[in-house]
Amino acid sequence: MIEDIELAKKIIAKRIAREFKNNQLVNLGIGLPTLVANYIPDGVNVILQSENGIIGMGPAPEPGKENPEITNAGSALVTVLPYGCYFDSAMSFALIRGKHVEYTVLGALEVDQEGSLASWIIPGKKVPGMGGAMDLVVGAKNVIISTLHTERGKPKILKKCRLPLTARHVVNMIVSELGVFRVTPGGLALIEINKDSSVDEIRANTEAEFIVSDHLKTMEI
Amino acid sequence: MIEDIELAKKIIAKRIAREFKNNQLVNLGIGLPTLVANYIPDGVNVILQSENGIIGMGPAPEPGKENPEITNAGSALVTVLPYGCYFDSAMSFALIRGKHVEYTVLGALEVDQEGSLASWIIPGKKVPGMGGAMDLVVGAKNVIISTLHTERGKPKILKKCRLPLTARHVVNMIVSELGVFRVTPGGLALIEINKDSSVDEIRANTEAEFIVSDHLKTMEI
Amino acid sequence: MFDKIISRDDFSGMLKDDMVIMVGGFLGCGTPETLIDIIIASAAKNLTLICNDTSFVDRGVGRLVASRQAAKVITSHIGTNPETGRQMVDGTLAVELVPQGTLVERVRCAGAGLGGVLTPTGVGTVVEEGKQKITVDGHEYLLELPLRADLAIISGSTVDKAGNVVYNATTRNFNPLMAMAAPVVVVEAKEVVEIGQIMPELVMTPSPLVTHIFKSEKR
Amino acid sequence: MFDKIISRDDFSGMLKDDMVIMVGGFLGCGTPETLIDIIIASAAKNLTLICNDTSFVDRGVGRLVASRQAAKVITSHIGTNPETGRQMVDGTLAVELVPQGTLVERVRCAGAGLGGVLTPTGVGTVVEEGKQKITVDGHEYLLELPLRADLAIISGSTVDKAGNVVYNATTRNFNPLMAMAAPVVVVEAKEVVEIGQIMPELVMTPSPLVTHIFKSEKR
Repeated sequence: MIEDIELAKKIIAKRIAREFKNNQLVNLGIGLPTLVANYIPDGVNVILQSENGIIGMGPAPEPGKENPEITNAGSALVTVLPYGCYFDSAMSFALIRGKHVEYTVLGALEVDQEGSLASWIIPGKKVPGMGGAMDLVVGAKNVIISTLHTERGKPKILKKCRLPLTARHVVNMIVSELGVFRVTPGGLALIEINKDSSVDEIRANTEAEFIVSDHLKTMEI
Repeated sequence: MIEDIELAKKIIAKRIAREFKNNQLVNLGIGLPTLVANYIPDGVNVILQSENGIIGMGPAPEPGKENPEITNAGSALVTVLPYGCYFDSAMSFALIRGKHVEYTVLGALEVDQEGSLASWIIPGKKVPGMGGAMDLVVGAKNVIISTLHTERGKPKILKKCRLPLTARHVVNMIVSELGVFRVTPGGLALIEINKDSSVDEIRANTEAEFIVSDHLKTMEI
Repeated sequence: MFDKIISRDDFSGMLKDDMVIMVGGFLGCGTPETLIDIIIASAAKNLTLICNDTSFVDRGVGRLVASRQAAKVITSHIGTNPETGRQMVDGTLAVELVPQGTLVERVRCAGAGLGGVLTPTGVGTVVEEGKQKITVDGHEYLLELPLRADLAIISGSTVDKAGNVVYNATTRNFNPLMAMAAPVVVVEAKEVVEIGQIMPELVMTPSPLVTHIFKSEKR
Repeated sequence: MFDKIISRDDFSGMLKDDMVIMVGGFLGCGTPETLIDIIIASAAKNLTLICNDTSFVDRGVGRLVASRQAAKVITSHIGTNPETGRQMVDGTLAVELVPQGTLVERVRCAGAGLGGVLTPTGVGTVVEEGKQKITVDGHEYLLELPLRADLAIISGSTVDKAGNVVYNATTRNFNPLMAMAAPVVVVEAKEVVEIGQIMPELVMTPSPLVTHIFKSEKR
């Protein structure tokens, strides 16, 4: 196991950043997914959408150049690149729901071998609400879940989610610090593994059933 | 009867123009309804909508000032007033269907005592299509039908429309050169009469049943 | 010709208990803060708020939760305002959580005269409870219904005296949609300009939708 | 970074028999006339056209009716193009007439990932034939379904090299909606400008929706 959580997050973000092709439209969720933007390879232009109404979102503004009218979906001050634009929430979710966003990257409370996701409520404990997550996972062409492999020692990749769902059967790929899974019609397949992990370690920390791909590769990060 | 069709149309247009209050949003159909714009009383600002994407439509441009990118829903070149704006067809019909337009004024092939309207097709003869008319009559707060009282001697205000409908039970007011009818839950009521006509003449030229209002007034034009 | 500019007292006079109020903004960006000040200064209570999120206790629509003037909130996210969760748990505030894209379309339906939309969002989740499910071409959808309000308060960056509105950058969000979904629409204008000063293609909310203009008192 | 500008031959190579093509414009205003020239010069036949109207025999999308390359038209109005009526009567052209506001919403549904909308328009008329009727709150609505295309051709006034589009005046109409409802979207640009030349608030079709830019050959 990778005990250093910051290192684990960095591994996940770096791996996901390799997934995108030039000029693809991508929406990164709050938290861990946001880190992905820091690791986009040189030469790949990823167009970032923010569901509050931006295409072409850029990095945080330089000190002294903050504009309180340019925020992202997490209310952080951001910038907009020269090719960027603004729009209202109807256009934003038309883009999201209408399969115009190539990738959405989101975190998870639980994710399961059927590609179902729970990410918005722990009844009786924490009720932040679903925000745009339910639309993003239903509407984006590809859904990538970024998640630490376990939380307080307990697996997050389950046979079946127990918390209320964000959506069912929508996840395409799960990236943890230990490896990469693809959700296939036949079930979960481990397709990449961290060079510092092992299939045994992953089995021991995963509740979901999964097959190991014949083409299992080392996770490139 | 008023035999001069141009005079008849002018009477209708002038009467309808008196109906509007300051700053109301109005959509005038092609043909006779368009004439209404010429008779808006001084001091009354009527805001004209054109369903191809204008609010604040102005008159035809002066010679030499035509802009081929500013047209109305009949493809005529028009102008836009200083308070005007442009939008797409989704916004245009959201305004129309969503009860944001105070009055729509349209012509009719037939209109009946139940407030149903036929205006878009004579099967086997003429099939122009409904364009925006079906949305306008369903969506506008008030539907005024402008129509010559008869066509080739035959009544146009019927007991029940025989042609395929534009919509049923939507018309609020019918203005012809002979008089003004209101469509009420109890049926058609003649509320104004042209000073050169008579109730007998109107009865003779109207298929629909109607009551004569206790407050019958002379049509002000 | 147009006479839409109103005072604090004018706006205060529009407020009533039990009103349904839509409030523009996204985590406080693009929210009419002065109008919220006036609601807080008023005695209006038992309000139903329709808003993207409940922002923060000290900023945006969330201040109306903190002031305990809301009895119900219809929103997509309450995670940034601990007061919303607290009142929900103690039973003094009803919270209806709606997926953000569904909230947008429900507001749009009301404004556009549509009876509802079919969305794939929420199928197979608790969101589908109590809703009609309709299958089209083998795909399941939820029928989501219009959301209307008695009053919409929105924030505009540049507003001309006719009521045409331009929203800068990400202040746009729900504002133009809410401007269509209530019979009374008050825009809090950062800047009020003369008619003719706004490029007609740039207008995002056409003037007839705006019933009243209030000049913002914020910087 | 962006490489979206295409030639006549590139566009010609995209055309296939039996394609469903959306064409922007309102009675010829805001229609990509050069792209229509190229379709006419091509051998493409048996097309289905989705368009607000069939404009005129010599202008706008109506030229594709006059050239007899269309087998079907889905539109709201054919009255200005006598050729459409003639071919409909002689049985060589299928015409599906759709109320204009319904046509807009059907195109929007496809672009926005919605399964359909409920509209009051057409209730009690022949438009309701074959459609599901749904009652909400005592009001009857028709369930209208999404309309998609294989290709959308639109007309843009100012287009930057990334593909952001601004439409002048009434050239906007259906163009931004159609730009969302097809996997391939070609914009015929009156003017192509460098990235950064368009005010980001003014963009009406965001760049990722535009797959190709063609420089108009019309004045």
